[in-house]
Amino acid sequence: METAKKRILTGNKAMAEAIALEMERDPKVFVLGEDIGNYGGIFGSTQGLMEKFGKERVLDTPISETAFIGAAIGAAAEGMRPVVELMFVDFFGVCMDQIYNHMAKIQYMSGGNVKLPMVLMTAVGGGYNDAAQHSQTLYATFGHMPGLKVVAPSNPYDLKGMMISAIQDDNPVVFMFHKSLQGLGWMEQLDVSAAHVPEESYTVPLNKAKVMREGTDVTIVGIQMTVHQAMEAAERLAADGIDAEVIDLRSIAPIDKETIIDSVKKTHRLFIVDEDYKSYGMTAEIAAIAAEEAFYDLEAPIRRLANPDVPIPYSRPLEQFVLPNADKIYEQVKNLMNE
Amino acid sequence: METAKKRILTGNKAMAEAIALEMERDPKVFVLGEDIGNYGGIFGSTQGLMEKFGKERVLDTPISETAFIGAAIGAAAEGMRPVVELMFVDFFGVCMDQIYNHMAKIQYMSGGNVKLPMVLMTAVGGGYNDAAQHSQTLYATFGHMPGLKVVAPSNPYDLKGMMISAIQDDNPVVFMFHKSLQGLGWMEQLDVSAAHVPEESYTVPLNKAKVMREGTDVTIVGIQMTVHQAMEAAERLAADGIDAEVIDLRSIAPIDKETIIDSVKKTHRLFIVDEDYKSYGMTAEIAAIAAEEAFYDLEAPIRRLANPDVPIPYSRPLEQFVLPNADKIYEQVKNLMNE
Amino acid sequence: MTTFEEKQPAVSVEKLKWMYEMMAKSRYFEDQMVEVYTEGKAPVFNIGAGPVPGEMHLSTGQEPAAVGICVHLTKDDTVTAPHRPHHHAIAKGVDLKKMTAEMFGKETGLGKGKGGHMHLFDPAVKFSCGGIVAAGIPHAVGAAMAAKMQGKDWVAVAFIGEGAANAGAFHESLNLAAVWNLPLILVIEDNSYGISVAKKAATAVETNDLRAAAYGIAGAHVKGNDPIAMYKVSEEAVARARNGQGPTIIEIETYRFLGHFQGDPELYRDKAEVPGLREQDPILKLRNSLVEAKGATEKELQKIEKRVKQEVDEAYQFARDSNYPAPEAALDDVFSS
Amino acid sequence: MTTFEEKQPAVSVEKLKWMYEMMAKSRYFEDQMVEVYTEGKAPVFNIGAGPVPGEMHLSTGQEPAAVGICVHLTKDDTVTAPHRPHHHAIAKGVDLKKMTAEMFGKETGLGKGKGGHMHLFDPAVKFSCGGIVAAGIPHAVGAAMAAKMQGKDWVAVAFIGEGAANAGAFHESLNLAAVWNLPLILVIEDNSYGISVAKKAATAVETNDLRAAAYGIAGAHVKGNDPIAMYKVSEEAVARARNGQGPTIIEIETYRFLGHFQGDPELYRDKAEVPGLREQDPILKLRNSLVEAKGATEKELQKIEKRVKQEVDEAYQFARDSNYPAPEAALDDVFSS
Ligand SMILES: Cc1ncc(C[n+]2csc(CCOP(=O)(O)OP(=O)(O)O)c2C)c(N)n1
Ligand SMILES: Cc1ncc(C[n+]2csc(CCOP(=O)(O)OP(=O)(O)O)c2C)c(N)n1
Ligand SMILES: [Mg+2]
Ligand SMILES: [Mg+2]
Repeated sequence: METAKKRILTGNKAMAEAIALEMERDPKVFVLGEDIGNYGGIFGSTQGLMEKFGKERVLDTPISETAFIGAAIGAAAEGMRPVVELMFVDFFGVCMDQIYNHMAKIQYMSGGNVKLPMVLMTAVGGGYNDAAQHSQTLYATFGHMPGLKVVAPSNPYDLKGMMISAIQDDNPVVFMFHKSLQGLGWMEQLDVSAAHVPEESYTVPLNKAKVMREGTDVTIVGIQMTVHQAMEAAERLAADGIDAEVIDLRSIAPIDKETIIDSVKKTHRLFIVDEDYKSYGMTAEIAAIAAEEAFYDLEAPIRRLANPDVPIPYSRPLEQFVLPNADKIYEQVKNLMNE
Repeated sequence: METAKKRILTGNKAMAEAIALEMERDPKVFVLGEDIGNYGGIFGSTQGLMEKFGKERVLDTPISETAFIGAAIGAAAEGMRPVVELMFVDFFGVCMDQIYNHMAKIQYMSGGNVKLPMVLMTAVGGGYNDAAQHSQTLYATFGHMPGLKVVAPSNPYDLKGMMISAIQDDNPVVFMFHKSLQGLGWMEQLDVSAAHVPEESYTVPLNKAKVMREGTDVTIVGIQMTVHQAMEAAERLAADGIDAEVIDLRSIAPIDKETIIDSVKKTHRLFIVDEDYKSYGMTAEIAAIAAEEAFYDLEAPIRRLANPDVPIPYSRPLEQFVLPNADKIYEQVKNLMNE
Repeated sequence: MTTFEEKQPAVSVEKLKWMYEMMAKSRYFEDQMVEVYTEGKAPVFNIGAGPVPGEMHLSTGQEPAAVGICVHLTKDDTVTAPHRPHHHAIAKGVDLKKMTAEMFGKETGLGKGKGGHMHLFDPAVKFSCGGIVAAGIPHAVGAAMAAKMQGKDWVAVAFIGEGAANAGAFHESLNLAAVWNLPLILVIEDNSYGISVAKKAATAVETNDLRAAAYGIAGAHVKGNDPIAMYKVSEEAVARARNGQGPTIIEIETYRFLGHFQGDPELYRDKAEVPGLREQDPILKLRNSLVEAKGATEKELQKIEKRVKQEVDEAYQFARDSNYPAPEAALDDVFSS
Repeated sequence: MTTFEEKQPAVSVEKLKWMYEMMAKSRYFEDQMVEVYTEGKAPVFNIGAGPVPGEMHLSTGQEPAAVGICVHLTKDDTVTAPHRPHHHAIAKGVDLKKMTAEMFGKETGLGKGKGGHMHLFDPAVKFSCGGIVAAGIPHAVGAAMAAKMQGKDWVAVAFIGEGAANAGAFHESLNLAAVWNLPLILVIEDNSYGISVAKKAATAVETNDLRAAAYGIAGAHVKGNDPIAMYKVSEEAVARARNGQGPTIIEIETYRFLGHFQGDPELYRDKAEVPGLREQDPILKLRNSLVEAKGATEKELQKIEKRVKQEVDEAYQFARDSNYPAPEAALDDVFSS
């Protein structure tokens, strides 16, 4: 991909392109959700689809998440391949029964006789002062409960490739996209939210973490926003002579243990960073995996940085205090190196 | 308590007695939920309350968990002290928005100006073939999201004392009771589900784990059913010359780190057992705490036993395969001692 | 074609006999289940013991609701049912052997023993059910949507109890189906109780068909647990749905002869209530009318009953003879590959 | 007491002037907010920048819904509002300084800066709001329940948008309030859109007061964004609630002059729509009628307007002058001790 003509897409356009390619390929694919038609999705994930595919395949819904996510389940059981949007992950509680007791369990309860080839996409993330009910990631909430593949891509290339994989997968997939990585005109402009994306269709696996930067001194595991923060911290650590390996987890469930353990075996130190709440979160699971399976390779305590166990506050200084960032990673990894 | 006259109560009666004592003490306390009136609660948690306090304070509700849990929130905001039952924790998804975006966050979002003195009680646990939608514990689901105190008592004494603490607490508390520990006539009769409970009112703190058995060789952390399994395994381990310390976590949030770390510092080995799903579960959080804060005291990898990442199957051999039990704990701890 | 007259338009005798057969099959299946379920649970009842453990919700007495509408369906039409699903499953033509085996937790079951009685899935006849109140309604909406998108005249029927009509999913689903003009029929079985809570203590309207006004759709009410009245109302509703005229709510007054689940102490209802209801047994009533009106001879009916008995007995035998799944099979079927 | 006549029964001039003042205050408050919100967000709009970051939902044009009912309430009555809460908060008498400071994220704010504009809590006047569609309705049900249990004649009013009337919480809450005969009034502000989705594409009935039939309760519809009509309908509804006669649904046709949130490109509506609506500005209309009918002199109204301006300007000044909370304060207030 590095050598191809540099066609730059934002995260949201990469997603919408993936959906469009799949809709062209397979007439069973359709999209539904709130404001995903005319509006193109509040976070642009369906931009242009209504114009291209019409109202029959791009359906704006009432504010009835239980009904329309449940309807997506019912349609998937009949062989359709719905892509359904839950506008903010924070709204999960009005429809979690459909997501967790049905979307996640029907394949299992039916002994594999019913398949649910569907994608639930949802926006995650804070950092723009949208407060406690609109800023969460809830990665572990979805990762904890078996039956769903749960992914959280960090860049336009993966957003496209993983969305195509998700739609083609015969299993239910929760696809979390990070608002700040959509490259939207009305949010802070991050360089990493726009990147080269090949025009053609391609897939990126739903169960593989990615080593973003090789290093020998410490492993830093992050996901979505925190990957980019970790990369920035790694550059600064490098200037101090600390060579960090940075891993983008990408898939919350299933977890690619191997990539993490291999890295820890090499670096002997593990730092985990997460935008989600700390307790019972992603940092806990990755730490536990290492403490179980790479214990003898660890030379220092595992360290983890995540949202402390408080709801996400509105006011800027408060929110900045709870969110992880490159500075905090840099400092805490430095401390870890002195252990 | 050991010296008092041995009045034996089942778990459900201990709970109902706690609620009754609080209703007598404080006219603001009331109870609502499905089948909690005449029926006394499907798992007996409100047995006798309707007779004692009448329909005005013990309210059978329609099957509308969002409305009646939300109403409990609204009433608590006005100074009432509702105890509201969600019949099975598995139904959380139809009302999780009320539980998580409101019950958990309103105190924080209001900067402490609104208090929500309420208890949400709910039945957890499997082992009697009630299948995927009626057998979960979901401890970590509730523990992950800040703003709620989350407790899971393992015996009649704690059920009473922690329920009284929960009702008296000015904060929202999720009170999980385990079906198999209620001592119900229509379930398997477990010795531990009936025990001496003092008649008078007393409290048990909501933030303290309890060392159930002191030991020097290995720490086993469990909660609710798995505590009893761990105790049984510990007896058998003792016969093999392995002296296990068994900790009843009791509180999922906040976690009593100190008790766990103190124990690990003494035993140098940690085994965690949980009836909930493994990934992103309680076993992960306890392991992570130890790997962070007691790393140098650990002499072997941490081991964890939990429901593998599959929904809970119906058929007996399948369910028994996924659930933890004393045999599995015994065997796996023995393996751990050879590490 | 012979027809059978009541006050209302004609219903063919073939259809009535089919309804009789399905009701008899459901009843005989459940009568057996009452016995089987107690195996291993006596003298002390233990919900987790015996060949069929876990909760058991029987529909004995409620058969008219299922047969009166399923008689109008084909295997291309979808049915979603709640926690009390046997009569619907049987009327929809679910494989009885596999269904029974599922309830026994056997590897030959519909879900290889993973589902149990509240989680029966037979995609061959588009049947599913589930243990969460009202949660099947949106699935039926989705099936109706899939039919419409594919240009088929298939319909989707969601069955719920009257207690489920107060759940949020009811409202969201009906509004969505109405806005999108989908071929959905919601059948509400009013058996007077949601577990122990009486309908009048839980429901703000007398009958739930009145709630059709909230969605600008058709509503109908069937009195007296009458399969023939159910047939007629359903015939119209299914025709409307197939013709693109949108959803219908049907509420039928029905009777639950047994407890909410087996083992229910039923302290919330008068001891005399059930015997009174049993006098109105809809299966006996239909049988009597068929004989009286000479729609069927006693011999014909006995033949049906024999067939039903044989089929059900075979299903139980199949379930008993089947193997339990290997314990490790618990790890399979989370994802398909 | 002077009264002011329209075709319908009398409304006192004092009440009308109060309504005018509250509408003017809400409007002036929001006009300022339009400006303040853009501070730091130009030339490039960045939702997270400036003194008031995050989403901003303004109610400009929708003031009649709030004042027409809050005029009948005291501070013992409860109001729950949705994501678009300023007009309700002001009409309910929320502390304007603390409310403004909260929107600036200051430690003097209602929630010490933790809540933000969608999460305003003022227990002194029993006001709350929240960012989840329809989620405030059950809270109002709970307040109504608390009033009833304590033998008080307090009422609870839940405000929602017309889009929220399709959410499950709507149905569950109204059924519960009706079954328990609670003093609840649900006010639905029909501004024609739920973000970009038109009411007619989302709602199966023409007007949501028709849904009162699904709960056997009273329903009323107010046309033309008319504060006086809202006053009258609300007067009856509040009286019914206080007298133990149960819940009411009121839907009012209202107008959203601005986008769903500030920054909304509004591609889903005709460019000409808003100027047309602005011609029907309910504040100007009430002002004109007051003057024409000699209910108030130009001078009196100017005095009101001056007072409003001063109060709002002071609130903004207070907000600007206040300090941000210390960063570590983020860890406080999860639990009270
Ligand atoms: C969301 C949810 N809440 C509660 C329950 C527990 N529950 C199972 S069946 C039932 C009563 C259902 O009543 P109804 O809908 O009338 O059906 P019936 O049992 O009478 O057939 C309840 C409360 C559940 N399964 N799901
Ligand atoms: C449960 C839930 N779903 C979706 C949203 C996103 N959302 C916020 S406001 C809104 C539209 C609400 O429309 P309406 O109720 O008519 O109120 P209005 O914005 O028009 O005042 C939506 C969809 C939400 N906040 N909560
Ligand atoms: Mg019922
Ligand atoms: Mg609106």
